[in-house]
Amino acid sequence: MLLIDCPHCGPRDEVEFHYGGQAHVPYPVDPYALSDRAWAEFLFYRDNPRGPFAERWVHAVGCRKWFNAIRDTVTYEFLAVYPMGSPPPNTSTASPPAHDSAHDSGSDPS
Amino acid sequence: MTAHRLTGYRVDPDLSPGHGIDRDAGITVTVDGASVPAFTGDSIASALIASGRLGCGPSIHMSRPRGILAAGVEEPNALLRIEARTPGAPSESMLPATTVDAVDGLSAHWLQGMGVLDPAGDDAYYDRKYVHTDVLVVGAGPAGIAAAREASKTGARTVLLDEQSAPGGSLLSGRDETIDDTEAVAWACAALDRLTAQPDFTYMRRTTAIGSYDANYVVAVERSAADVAAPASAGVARARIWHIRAKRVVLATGAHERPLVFADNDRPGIMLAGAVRTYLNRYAAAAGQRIVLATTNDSVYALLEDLHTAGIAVPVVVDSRPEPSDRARAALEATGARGVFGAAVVGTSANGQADASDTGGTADRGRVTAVSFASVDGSGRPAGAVETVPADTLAVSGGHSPVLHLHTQRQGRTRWDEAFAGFVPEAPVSGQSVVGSANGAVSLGTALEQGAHAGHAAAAETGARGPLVVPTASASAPGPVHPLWLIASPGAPAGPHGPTAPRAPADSEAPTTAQPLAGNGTPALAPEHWASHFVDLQRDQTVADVLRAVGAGMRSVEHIKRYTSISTANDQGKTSSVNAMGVIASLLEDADPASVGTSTNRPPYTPVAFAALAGRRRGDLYEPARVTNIQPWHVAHGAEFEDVGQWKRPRYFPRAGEDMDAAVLRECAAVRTSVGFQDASTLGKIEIRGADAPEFLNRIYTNGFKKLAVGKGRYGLMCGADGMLFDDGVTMRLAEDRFLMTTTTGGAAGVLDWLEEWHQTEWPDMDVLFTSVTEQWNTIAVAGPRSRDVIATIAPDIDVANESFGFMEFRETQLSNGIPARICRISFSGELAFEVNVPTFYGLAAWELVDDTGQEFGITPYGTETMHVLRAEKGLVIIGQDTDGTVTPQDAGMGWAVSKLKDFVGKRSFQRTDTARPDRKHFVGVLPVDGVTRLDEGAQLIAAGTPVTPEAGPVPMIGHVTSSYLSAELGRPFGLALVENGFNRMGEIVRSPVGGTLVDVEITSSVFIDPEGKRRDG
Amino acid sequence: MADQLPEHPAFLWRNPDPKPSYDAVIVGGGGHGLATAYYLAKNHGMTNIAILERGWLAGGNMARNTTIIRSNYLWDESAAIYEHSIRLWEQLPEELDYDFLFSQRGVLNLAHTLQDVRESRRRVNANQLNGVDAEFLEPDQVKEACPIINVSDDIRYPVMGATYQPRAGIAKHDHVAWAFARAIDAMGVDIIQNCEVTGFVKDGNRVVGVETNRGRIGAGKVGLAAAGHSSVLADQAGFRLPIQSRPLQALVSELFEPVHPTVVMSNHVHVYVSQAHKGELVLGAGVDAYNGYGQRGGFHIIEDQMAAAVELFPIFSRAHLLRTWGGVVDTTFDASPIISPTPIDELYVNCGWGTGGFKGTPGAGYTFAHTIATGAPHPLNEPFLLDRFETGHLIDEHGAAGVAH
Amino acid sequence: MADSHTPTPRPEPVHLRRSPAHDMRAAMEQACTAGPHRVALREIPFVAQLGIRAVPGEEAAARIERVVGVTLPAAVGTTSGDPDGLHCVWIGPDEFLTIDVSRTHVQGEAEAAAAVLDDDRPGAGRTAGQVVDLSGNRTVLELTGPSARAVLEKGCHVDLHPREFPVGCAVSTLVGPVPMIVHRAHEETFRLLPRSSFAQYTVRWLCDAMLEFRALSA
Ligand SMILES: Cc1cc2nc3c(=O)[nH]c(=O)nc-3n(C[C@H](O)[C@H](O)[C@H](O)COP(=O)(O)OP(=O)(O)OC[C@H]3O[C@@H](n4cnc5c(N)ncnc54)[C@H](O)[C@@H]3O)c2cc1C
Ligand SMILES: NC(=O)c1ccc[n+]([C@@H]2O[C@H](COP(=O)([O-])OP(=O)(O)OC[C@H]3O[C@@H](n4cnc5c(N)ncnc54)[C@H](O)[C@@H]3O)[C@@H](O)[C@H]2O)c1
Ligand SMILES: Cc1cc2nc3c(=O)[nH]c(=O)nc-3n(C[C@H](O)[C@H](O)[C@H](O)COP(=O)(O)O)c2cc1C
Ligand SMILES: [Zn+2]
Repeated sequence: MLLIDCPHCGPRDEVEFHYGGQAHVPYPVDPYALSDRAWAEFLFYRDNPRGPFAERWVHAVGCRKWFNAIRDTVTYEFLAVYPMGSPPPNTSTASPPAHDSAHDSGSDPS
Repeated sequence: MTAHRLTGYRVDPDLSPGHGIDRDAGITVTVDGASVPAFTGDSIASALIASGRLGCGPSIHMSRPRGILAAGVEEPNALLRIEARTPGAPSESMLPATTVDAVDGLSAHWLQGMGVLDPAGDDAYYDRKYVHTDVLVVGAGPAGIAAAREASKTGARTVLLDEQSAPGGSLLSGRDETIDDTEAVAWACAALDRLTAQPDFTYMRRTTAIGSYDANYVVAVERSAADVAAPASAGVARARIWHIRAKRVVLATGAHERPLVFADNDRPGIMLAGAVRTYLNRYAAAAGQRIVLATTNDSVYALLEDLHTAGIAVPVVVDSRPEPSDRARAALEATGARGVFGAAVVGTSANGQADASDTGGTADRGRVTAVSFASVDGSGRPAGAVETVPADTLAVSGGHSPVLHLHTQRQGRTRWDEAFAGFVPEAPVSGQSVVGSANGAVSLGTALEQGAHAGHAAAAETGARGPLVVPTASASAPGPVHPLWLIASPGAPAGPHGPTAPRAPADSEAPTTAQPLAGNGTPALAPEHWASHFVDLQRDQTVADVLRAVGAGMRSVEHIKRYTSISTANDQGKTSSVNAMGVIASLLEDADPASVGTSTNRPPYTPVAFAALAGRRRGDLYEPARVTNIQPWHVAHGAEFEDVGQWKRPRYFPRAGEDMDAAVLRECAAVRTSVGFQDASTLGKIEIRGADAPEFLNRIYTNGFKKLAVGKGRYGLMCGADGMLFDDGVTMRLAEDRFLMTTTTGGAAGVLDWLEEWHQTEWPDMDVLFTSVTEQWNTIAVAGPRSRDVIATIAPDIDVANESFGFMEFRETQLSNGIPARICRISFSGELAFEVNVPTFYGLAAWELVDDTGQEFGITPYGTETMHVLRAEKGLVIIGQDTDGTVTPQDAGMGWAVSKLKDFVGKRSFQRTDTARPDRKHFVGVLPVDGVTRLDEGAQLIAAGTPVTPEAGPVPMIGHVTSSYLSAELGRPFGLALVENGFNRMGEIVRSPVGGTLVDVEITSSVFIDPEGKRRDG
Repeated sequence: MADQLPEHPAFLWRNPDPKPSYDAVIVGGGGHGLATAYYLAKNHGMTNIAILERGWLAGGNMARNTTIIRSNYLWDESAAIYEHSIRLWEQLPEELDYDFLFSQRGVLNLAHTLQDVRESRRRVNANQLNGVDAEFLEPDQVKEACPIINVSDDIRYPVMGATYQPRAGIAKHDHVAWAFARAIDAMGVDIIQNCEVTGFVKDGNRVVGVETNRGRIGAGKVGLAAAGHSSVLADQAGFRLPIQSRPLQALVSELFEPVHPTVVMSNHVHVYVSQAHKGELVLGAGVDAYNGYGQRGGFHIIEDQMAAAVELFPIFSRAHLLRTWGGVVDTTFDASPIISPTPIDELYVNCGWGTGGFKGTPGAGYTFAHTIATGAPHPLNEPFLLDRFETGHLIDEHGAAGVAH
Repeated sequence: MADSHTPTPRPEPVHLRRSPAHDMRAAMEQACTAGPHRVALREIPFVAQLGIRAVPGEEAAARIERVVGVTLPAAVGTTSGDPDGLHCVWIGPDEFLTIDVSRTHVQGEAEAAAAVLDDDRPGAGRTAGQVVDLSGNRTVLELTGPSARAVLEKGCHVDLHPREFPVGCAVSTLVGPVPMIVHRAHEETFRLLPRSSFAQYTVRWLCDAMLEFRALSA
């Protein structure tokens, strides 16, 4: 149960939110100027990094507002939360690097 | 029952404190039919031991006799099935006898490693709770209590939980410890008494933290005292799942003791030393009368002293360490017991099979009768003469494994601590601390000190401060630990150590023979010499099994776990996984324990009943059923309901003797010939306001909305960005800048989210706002040629004539009885029809008014099924039934609603090669040529002449039937379909396989009645 | 007393050091990577190849899945590849000489709403024409096929029917992996564990090797079969994939004497369950909402699932949740896989199997091997190329949008 | 012509109103318990409620505040006004709900209030914003007694401890599976505002959750 710090409501449990996938993927200014390939990129291709990821959430049962977050997809830790329309803050120094493994068990380190 | 030489017995009060039992409250439990006396406070296991019955069900695969090994959740052997305590309730399997409280009258049976599921449903009450705290302390042993005390006194909200029924943790197992000069258990109880008097302190007994999740979210299971005693009254939860969000977490979860791996180490009577001590001191239950102790560390010496005090003979203490520690020396001196150092147990003798007349079951079958030991060399190989002493019990301690499940569940790292010989936290998880035995603290003093500091610091980190007081206890310096991972049997041809040690085949070589460990010229290790060295008792897995896995080429502990199934049973390897690691490290040359590691811990820490986790989400409460204000009328009038999203909608209203077809034909006929009415309140409704609202709608809908006149409505289509239809509905313009959008019932929430998403994330500067008003309004559809008559009567203030109240217009008015209403002329059936919208409070009254008024025309209530037929006869699409996420508006024959002039969400996608194809699947009508066969919804269509034989392979399909009904109006069955290039196949006869035969089907227009739309105006 | 599972062969695979180069390198030692290597060797004569696995062999989703095997998919393209896969499953135990407990005990997909029923019938009808064994069962027939299901209509979402595929079933996941591993090891394929690919060596637009934590390894061809981690590798190689990696959880109970004869799936209430060979109940949960590589998810997902399980199977009430875990599944927009060349020459990708690729293991390996060996897709994976996202010819296996009225 | 006929408004037929939890009255009464673990549940029917969309500080907000007679609360969790009369709940930075539990809704009041946004007096003019009648959209359930918080804690993820959730606090959240507004009107009084279609389920859920306190009191 992630604890998500809604910029308007403060920390609330994950069940109050909906996930919105990658942040900063604007609707193309002129979709008709795009090749089919580029349009497909807009429709279906999203970053999927292992580590910090700028993504969108909406506080669905709370204030109903969309916002952005940077979350580490390995540790699930939120590194930043920021409003829609703002550029991603620099989080590289904000928190320790994500460490991988549960313990030295020789298991898949993720 | 033949008399046994019962070995275990209840110890007199002057010889044992028996902290945990109430000797005045005698009760009886029944195990495998034998009645067992017990005291309140006993576990089933302690009652059995006190009765000299420590034998349990045999082992799962090999059927070897087994006995109780442990005294807590780590028990691998003694699994019970508990009979239901109330008639009709289910029995429950796979409960360790060590964790089940003895309750008067309880009856249980031993299991052989496998449970039996009881088909009886479980009507017990289960509950869930969400709480928040500043500090959560898991484990109410000395470390946990010290932590809770320091945290709570600062005023910080503090929750302390422990799986045990009493506070004290390991203190309950002891007898001579003191804390702050008070007897330790009394100290614990007094501390808890003071704490529970604090306002923001909560102590939960019988509560196990089973999982630790992100941001200090800990899930715990509280078992009511009546858990197995059952007959709880309504509302008294048998178990309650706590969801605890904590600012800080202190883990004080203690440590589990490890057994030793030697030949026949699984015999009844071989027990963990700590457990023997727990039984003795907490339950006043002596496990035996002659108890040999075998150890790798100092912990058994307290047991030695306690046994001595209780008058129980200890023939010898076998200690792997070459030299006695100070602690060992002192205890041996004080008790006069014999200690043998640098030695290990190498085998045991046992009772023969129990005689056939032994209806008392398994009490002594296979029980230890003698213990053999020998000195061992540096790596644990027997090096000297073997000595055998008679004994009925062997208490072993192979070291301790800190309980770090909750730590590692949060990706906390561990490191191998050589001195402690166990995995300890490398560093706590952020926002947490680990204290006491769980942190490798060996002495009581250290445990208290770590606990107190952690509790104090945790509170301080939440902003609460207080003075720090560390409870004191006599601290003795811990002696060394000398782990033994496996102990060869004397006389075995070769052990896995020493000069003739076998080894796993070199990594790159495949063995040349079938013998796995015959690599490199070394003599084969005979697995049979290792076939009774048990590593995982519950899974019946031995060193020989590990040898096989390693021999097969497996190196990772995760592979060996899966090859052997070690640590995958009920106990999840609590006593076996570190031993397995030790064995593997010994077999793989050069491997040190740390690099082998253990397999991953996963939640839950201990097993939890499914029903407890389901909680109150059962039956009626499983998921909300949403209903309209008119629902009571529907129920009273015998409606059959359909689930649409979370809503319950009337599907049809059967009259006596009618099946669905009859009812629907009747309802349809009523609408086509006179008038019917339907509760359409479930449609989503969104009120939209803003100067940019028209432009916004233009971007969202495929068709134009800017020019829609105030007072009028328009049907609109929405597509996803991929161009596929995703919702539809009528939107009315209430004012220049105000619209009321309707959506499908199931789509309502999704559409509102969709609008908000585009507004907030793409076009935040647009002046437009959305508010859901779905439940503000009840909507009553009144349809059929006589609907105008009904409306004219109920809404006397408006002129309902066609010329003055046109199609897709609406009027605000008051109904004849004064109810405020907004009436629209909308049709989803092709008939003249109206929708009467009234504020929710008046929904039922308005419905009844329509009903009363319509009586003279035989007004008929109809449900969703009739609505489906009516719209299908008109060729109107139902999104989600006739479409499936792959259908564009053009495919659905609604190209007319796709604007050529403006851009809208999804439009660009129509230009893609596949989406632009002219021969996509099109929405058409289908008529079975014989005029009588009703096609299946979901029936596939194939071109005429297509062979349908298994030999011909997959049969090419050209489409499928999306909707299919009997039509009262057409007097025949008909359907709608998506068919490849369907618009260009009008009149073509295709075929549909129906129940083994092929039916000829004509492709037609999707509009079956009134293509000119004349009925719409009445 | 419980029967023990069949003994494993005494020898499975070597643990060689990597050679400087191979004709082909497969990245990812899950089921798909193993099967790909197997068919490369068997069908295309390529044995100078290696599988590179960052952790322990088959320790990814292969170790975590609920092992359901079926081919009753809606669209022709899917039915074809999954049915091909089932046919391979049917012959593999003998071919690999390894009893991996493939048990064709049938799979029920429950319908709980009218819309479910319509979709189910549509799928069954399509399956039958596609040569996939499938039938629609009414509730009383469901009860017959699986007597422990609660088919009474006084529950929130009563069972209104089910699709049934008798040839569907389960197999023991680890054993499947080891069966392939043993076979390819014997054919000379190198299985290299604890070897993480960290980059790609390119000559112009052509891949010629990989960088790993165990050094550079040359390769004539490279096939990615890294499931949830495919995007990470694609990033390193310099192209994008239309997938998102999500946590998917599953759980087991302790062992019980057999009560559950088949496999039951319900999309509507999100539960799927079988009783595995040892006797444990194996249940799959819903996908967690967010992208995640953590191999773990939220407990509320498990609780939801327990509620659904107890509603449908009252007999499970006093079974115990023993262990939960998560995998990293690679989801696509249309819930169909990608088996395709990539924008980089001689680099191929097999991914996007999401929550359902165990069943596809042999089929994926078969077609991916063909694609790698010949440079062109096999007819069975022709529809599953990356270009479908451009043309719009998606193969949407989500089922209908779930909207009605 | 019929169109020119302006009907005289009839009085609102309040006797015809029916609240969403109407059928659950008996269940609610039965679920109430007395004694130290007391907890009681009732519906306050037909309460006047307005949905408001405006940004505090902006012109629309000022107009709405004037016409509705309550200031919009400034931050999450807060309410303004009189908990036993007209008050206003913060839902989002530009979304509010006014509730007057002291009286029942009067038809037309929302429309009248909404008109301030379309003020046609000179110099005024249209502003952005929205006022919508939501009197029937949600119903008001009132849970009272020393055990009220414990009942809610069976399904509410939000911290209800008085330190975190004092009197006057209100949030939009979930109770069990139902989205609703939870408002602490007094120390031991919580008002719950689920959507009307969820009212029956919510009452059933709450009554079931109250059983424990019946058992404790017995
Ligand atoms: C809980 C759960 C339940 C499921 N249930 C089912 C089911 O019932 N039926 C079904 O058909 N499917 C099911 N699936 C899906 C199925 O498990 C997957 O689709 C399938 O296993 C994916 O293929 P794979 O076996 O090759 O993947 P994996 O086993 O994940 O193999 C990928 C491998 O690539 C390795 N790798 C990643 N990055 C690198 C790198 N840089 N270098 C080297 N190696 C790397 C990984 O370590 C991993 O071992 C389920 C999945 C989960 C998680
Ligand atoms: N060598 C050793 O490590 C060793 C051996 C035996 C005893 N000791 C002694 O043990 C004491 C340590 O005290 P402590 O407080 O650290 O541990 P403890 O064992 O006294 O207490 C731990 C408590 O936590 C409970 N617990 C564990 N996991 C739990 C969970 N998930 N949920 C709920 N409860 C859970 C246990 O039931 C137990 O009551 C010291 O006195 C020490 O001398 C140490
Ligand atoms: C089909 C199947 C059956 C399983 N049965 C058991 C079991 O009986 N006992 C057990 O402890 N784990 C069982 N597991 C879970 C594994 O122990 C383990 O959790 C899983 O492979 C994921 O690995 P990890 O937890 O080490 O990350 C099973 C897993 C699968 C896929
Ligand atoms: Zn918010």
